[in-house]
Amino acid sequence: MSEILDLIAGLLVVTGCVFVLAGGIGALRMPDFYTRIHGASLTDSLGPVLVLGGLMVNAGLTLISVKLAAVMLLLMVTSPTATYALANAALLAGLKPEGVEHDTTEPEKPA
Amino acid sequence: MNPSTLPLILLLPLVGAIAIALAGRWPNVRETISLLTAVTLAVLVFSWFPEVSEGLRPRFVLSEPLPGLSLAFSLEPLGMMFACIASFLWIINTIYSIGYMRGNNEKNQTRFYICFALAIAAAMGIALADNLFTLFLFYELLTLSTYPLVAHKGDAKTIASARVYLGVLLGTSIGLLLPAIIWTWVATGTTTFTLGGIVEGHIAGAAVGLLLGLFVFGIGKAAVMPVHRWLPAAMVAPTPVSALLHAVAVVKAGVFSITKIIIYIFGVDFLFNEPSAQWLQFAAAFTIITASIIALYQTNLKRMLAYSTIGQLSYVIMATVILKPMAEVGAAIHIAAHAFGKITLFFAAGAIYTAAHKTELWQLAGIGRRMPITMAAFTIGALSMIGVPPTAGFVSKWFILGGAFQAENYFAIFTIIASTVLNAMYFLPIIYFAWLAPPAPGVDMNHGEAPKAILLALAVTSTLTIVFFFFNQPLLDLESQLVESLPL
Amino acid sequence: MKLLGLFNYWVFAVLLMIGLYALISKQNLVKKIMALAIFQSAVFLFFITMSRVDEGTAPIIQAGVANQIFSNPLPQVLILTAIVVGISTTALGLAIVVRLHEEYGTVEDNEILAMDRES
Amino acid sequence: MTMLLIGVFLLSLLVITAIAIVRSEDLFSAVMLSGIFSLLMALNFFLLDAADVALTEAAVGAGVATVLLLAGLRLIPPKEAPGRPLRALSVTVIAATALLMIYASFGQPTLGDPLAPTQQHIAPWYIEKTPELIDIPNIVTAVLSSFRGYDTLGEVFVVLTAGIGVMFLLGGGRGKPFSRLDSQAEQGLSGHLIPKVMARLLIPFILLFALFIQFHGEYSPGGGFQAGAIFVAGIILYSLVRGEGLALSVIPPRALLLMSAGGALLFGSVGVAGMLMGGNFLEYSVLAENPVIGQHIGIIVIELGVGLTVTGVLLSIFHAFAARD
Amino acid sequence: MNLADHLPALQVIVPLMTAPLVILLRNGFLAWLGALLASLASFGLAILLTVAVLGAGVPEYAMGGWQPPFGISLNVDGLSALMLLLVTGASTLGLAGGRLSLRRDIDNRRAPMFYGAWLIALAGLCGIAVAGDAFNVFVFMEISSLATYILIAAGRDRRALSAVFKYLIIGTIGATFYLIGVGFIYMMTGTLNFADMALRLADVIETRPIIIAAGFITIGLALKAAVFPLHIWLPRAYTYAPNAVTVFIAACSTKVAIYVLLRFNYGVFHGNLLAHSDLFTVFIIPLALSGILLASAIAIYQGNIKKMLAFSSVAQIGYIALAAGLATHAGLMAAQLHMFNHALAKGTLFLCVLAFVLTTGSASFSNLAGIGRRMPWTMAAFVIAGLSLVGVPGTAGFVSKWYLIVAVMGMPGWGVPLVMAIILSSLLAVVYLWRFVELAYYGQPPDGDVSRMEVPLPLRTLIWSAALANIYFGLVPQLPLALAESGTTTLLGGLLP
Repeated sequence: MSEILDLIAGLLVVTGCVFVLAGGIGALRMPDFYTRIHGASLTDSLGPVLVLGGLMVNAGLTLISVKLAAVMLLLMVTSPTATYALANAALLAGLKPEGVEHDTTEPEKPA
Repeated sequence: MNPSTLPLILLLPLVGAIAIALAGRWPNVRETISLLTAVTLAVLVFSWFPEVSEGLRPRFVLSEPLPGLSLAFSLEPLGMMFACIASFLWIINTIYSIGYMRGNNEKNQTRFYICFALAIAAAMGIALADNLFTLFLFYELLTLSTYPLVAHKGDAKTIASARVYLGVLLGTSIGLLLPAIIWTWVATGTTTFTLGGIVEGHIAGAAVGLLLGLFVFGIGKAAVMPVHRWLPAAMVAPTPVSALLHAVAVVKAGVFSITKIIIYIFGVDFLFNEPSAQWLQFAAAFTIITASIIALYQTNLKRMLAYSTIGQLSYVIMATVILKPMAEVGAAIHIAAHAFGKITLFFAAGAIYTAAHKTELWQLAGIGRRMPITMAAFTIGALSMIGVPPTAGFVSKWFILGGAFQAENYFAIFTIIASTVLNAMYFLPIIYFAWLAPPAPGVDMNHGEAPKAILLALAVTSTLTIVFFFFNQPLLDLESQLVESLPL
Repeated sequence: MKLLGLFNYWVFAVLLMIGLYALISKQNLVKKIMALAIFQSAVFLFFITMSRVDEGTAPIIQAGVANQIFSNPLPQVLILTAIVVGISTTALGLAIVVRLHEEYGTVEDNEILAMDRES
Repeated sequence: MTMLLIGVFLLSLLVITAIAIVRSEDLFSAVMLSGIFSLLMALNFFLLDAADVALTEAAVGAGVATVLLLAGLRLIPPKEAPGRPLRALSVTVIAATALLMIYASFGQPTLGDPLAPTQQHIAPWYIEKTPELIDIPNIVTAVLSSFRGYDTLGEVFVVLTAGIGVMFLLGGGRGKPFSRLDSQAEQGLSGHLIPKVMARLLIPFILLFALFIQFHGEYSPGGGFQAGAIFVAGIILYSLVRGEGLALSVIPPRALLLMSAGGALLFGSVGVAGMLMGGNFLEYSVLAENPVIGQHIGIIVIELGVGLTVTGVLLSIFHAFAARD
Repeated sequence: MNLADHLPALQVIVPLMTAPLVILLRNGFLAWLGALLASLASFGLAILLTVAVLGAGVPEYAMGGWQPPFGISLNVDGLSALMLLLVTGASTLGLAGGRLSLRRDIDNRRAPMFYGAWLIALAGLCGIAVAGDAFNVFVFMEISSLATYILIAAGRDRRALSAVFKYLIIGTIGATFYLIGVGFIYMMTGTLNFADMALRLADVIETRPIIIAAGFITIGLALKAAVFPLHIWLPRAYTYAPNAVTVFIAACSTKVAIYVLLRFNYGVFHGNLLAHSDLFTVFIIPLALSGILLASAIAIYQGNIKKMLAFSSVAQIGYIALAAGLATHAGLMAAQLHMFNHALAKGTLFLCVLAFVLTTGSASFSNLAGIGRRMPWTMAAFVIAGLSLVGVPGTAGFVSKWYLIVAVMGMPGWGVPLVMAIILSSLLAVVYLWRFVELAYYGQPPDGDVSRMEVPLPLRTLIWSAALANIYFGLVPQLPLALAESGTTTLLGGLLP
């Protein structure tokens, strides 16, 4: 039984790492800023979630996994916000996406 | 008297100075105070005379800042004499300066009188010093308190000369005298003046000569060449100050210190048998001759007198380093004799300046008819400088020569003779022209005598110069104690 | 192995030197402040390295666990204090830089020096 | 061994980051890099079993320091003038220091050597005595606040001094303090929905966590200073999202000043209380009949003092920078 | 325990605890008053401590009741008492004399902050003087440094800011170096307590880390003490600080660094590191000498009285370092005496400068010409203190110079040239001081107006009492002598004859 759990945990962690790696490469290789943060956002959303999930499976139903859940929740809330703020700031700074002739993107007006 | 009253001698002029400062607003009060201070001080000092000549040596320790370094006072023949001369001449000098300062209505008179009093206090301190430390302290104080006097006029030229004055005196004292004192202290562990000296057995050989050199040139006030530059520079000062410098306090303090150091720090017979110390008399001789020759070429009266002083000071040093009892007495007495003679001369010069505003020698031709009293005094002073009886100068020269013969020191004898001739060569012509020659063309001659106060001072000093020739016994007795107490 | 054991100390030395170099040669005052921070945190690393013990844990006693090995608490305490000192210095320095910029209009050391000279 | 290798890896990253900080001409990126530098440093500390220090470094180095630098950069040009070539003086100094340190390192005990003098002399006493004398699990807190409480007092006053300094330099002088409060520009991100909501969600938790760190410091890593830093982080987030003015109306400057001074006074008065009750300065054992209880009281109170001062000072420093134009 | 046993702690916490109260005040005058009272109180405490030291001696004070080396201890000996007198005295002098000029320099709203910083600086310096623990010294060094930066930055001239930034950078480097040194020692001994260190170093003497530690500590503290080539921060910091602050820091801040230097090099290393005294001597004496001569020479060419005095401070620090470097009993005596006397003289001088600037508004020579005639009393005090600085007999300066020269004479071989150097620099001191004195008495005021304009009587009285202290301690130096004597014995601990 435990072997299976370990196997699942390992798989989750590894896939997580793969996503993080992909995100890293994306952040380096993508053509322009917006696509880059798109890549980068992967590293702090999906990647960690998988890794933490793996660890939770590994830990089983203990206090530790509760803590890990809390951490996961936090990450899922904060990192998209951070990415949003980043992109918005870039937009406010007037950074144009690659290959856009006439500017369709409008910075979100304050409500 | 109780030795603990010794510090009064210093305290009195200091109190006087403060009183003068407070009374600055009312000139009459101010000058009365300075005169009073002068008189009381003289009385106080002379009241010690009998005790000291009976052979007592009052001593008082004020404080001991560092172990072995104390602020202590004591009276012994040399110091007694110096104190007497300084305090007595100060009275006359005060009278004179009142006349002079008013006559030339100088400014900042209060500062002048304050510094004057401070200078006397310092001189008293030097006279009473019981050890090198105390001596050094008051030596510096004297320098600092006379600086404002020298710089009195306050214009650029005066300031420059005053800078020379301060630079030379302070530089030599800090640069040479202080190391000498420290050396003595480190070597012997004490700085107290002791009969027979303290260095014997601690320092020997060439080091003695070196130490002597540090002392002699460190005491720039003695104006042994080449540290004499300050004296001509100080001629910018008003005449009473020159008198103070030359006769009352400053240069006298210099030679007094050297004599005292040779007698009480080195010890006469120790030095006599120390070949490395012999260079000093050659230095003295050189100074005497050179100074006299330079004096020959001076055209300004006061500058000439200044160089004459330089020569006369080295007489004292010469006499001291003959290192024979008689010569030591001669040295001591010459301090007094020269004081009377030179103060007369300077008063005369000042009188001429006040009355006729003449400073150059050639202007003096025929002035004798206009200012007979002044010129008479001048003549007496000059004769005393040359050493013609019946003047004070003769007495001291007599003793010095006697000492030189005792020591069979023919070099010294020759030097003294030669310098006498030179003195005669630069003084006699002035006297001759002043009395007999017709006025030089273009010099206005319609002026009378100098103010009364000045004349009074002149009269007193010139009379003293004569009187000293006949009546010098008490001083001789006092100083011969010095000789008797000296281990021969 | 022994050499690896000294690696921390070398890093400490290297960081210290990087900080010092920047302090001396950089003209920008903000850069100087950052360099100061690097300089100080190198020392933190130095102390914390001292406190480590093999097989040790953080010096917090867990109930019921017997004879644990703890790493040395003392250097950690010292560094807690030192970190605080560091941030305080940074804050004060930054404030001075801001005022300097208001007074001189620049934060380059050499330019400020030049202005001082002529004034 | 693995730990050692991970350590080596992280340390190398540290060095690289440091070089990057020095080299980057854009000060903004330099600030970001220094934040990363602090995080890496914190990781290293954690690897070296220094949990409290790691927490502090993360909170202060990566958090507060970065925010302060950014706030400062708002007021000064963020570009560095082209650097000049390396100076001979600096190079020699560096080289000399370098050689010294490397030279010294070979005489030193290696990492984690249990026989090193540091592990022999005083530390064992702390580890051994803490349970019986003070009886709190976190030995670091014990040493920090009791055995070397005097240093901590000093630390508090260092912080206070920094606060005084910044308020003295920026609070007064040119223009009136916090002069931008009325201006519309300072509404922060309050117009943006997502950050606003998120902040509303997060801030309570942050503050809660701060309180946890504050009062749980005797049992787990943490204590007044870390708590203060985190608390400040929360408020700063608030003022970023809702604007300077609102944040200041929540905790007005005067209150901040009171907190700063009050915390320090609290700490000191505990020491004085020890004096009055017949002990030495900062001797908590006399605060209660049972010395151990006394220690607990003392530690809790002074940690509170530390927390107050740190919060007050760091916040007023942040406002002093953020509100200046 | 009665209050007397708490003296060492009170010495620190009285000013330290007053500071937060002061910054809460809203009124500049009240803040000043509070600071002055606290400073006076700590001055009184310092006097009590001195009496105790000269009497039965002060027992070690264990902070928090934890015995050293586990807790932090406070130790007070003659040397500490000397430093305490200096620090508290200087602070009181600066606060009492600086009221008027500070009111001009610092606007009422920021005043409480300023006086709070002043008290914290005072407390920090006191803390260093009583500390018996190496790291505690670091903490209080930082407290005092940070506070001092604030005080200097309060100067009205914008150059104060650039000066203080330089000071901040260099001071922090110095402190960090010191910390590194302490770290190395801790690494090899496992302790931070001075006394314990001295004991435990015996096992690890001559190991590389200890030698490096000695190097780091010496250089770090030399940076803070502005020993000659590391003095670059000092002149401008002193010049552009508010005058009252200059009175305070010029008298004591650098001295405290030297104090720690002495503690370490003699209390801890000396006798453990066998060759150490020689290393230290060889390292410090050339620096000290060049400092004495060059700084005095530079001082001659200054056109600003404060800058001139600042450079003279660098030279005087050279004297202290020189004396300390001799590593002999006489040398240490001289060093401590000179700390005391120089602080006395410099405090008085800067107080006079404060008075000048108060009336004329600037410290440049051109502006101060003829000031001697306009402010005769203040100028007279200036001259007295100046003489003490030169070392004229009868003033305090002479005592320490005498000791210094005697100590130097004791050095085999070095003696004569060193004496020459000292004498030469004294002459240089005469030159640069006289340049000003002459200008002050005979120069023409810029606006030709020579009417009297003295500072108010209280300030004049203060100045004069400071000046008279210079003379008093020149004639009756028993107090500093006794303190230095006991300090020397504790420093050398009978290691040297």
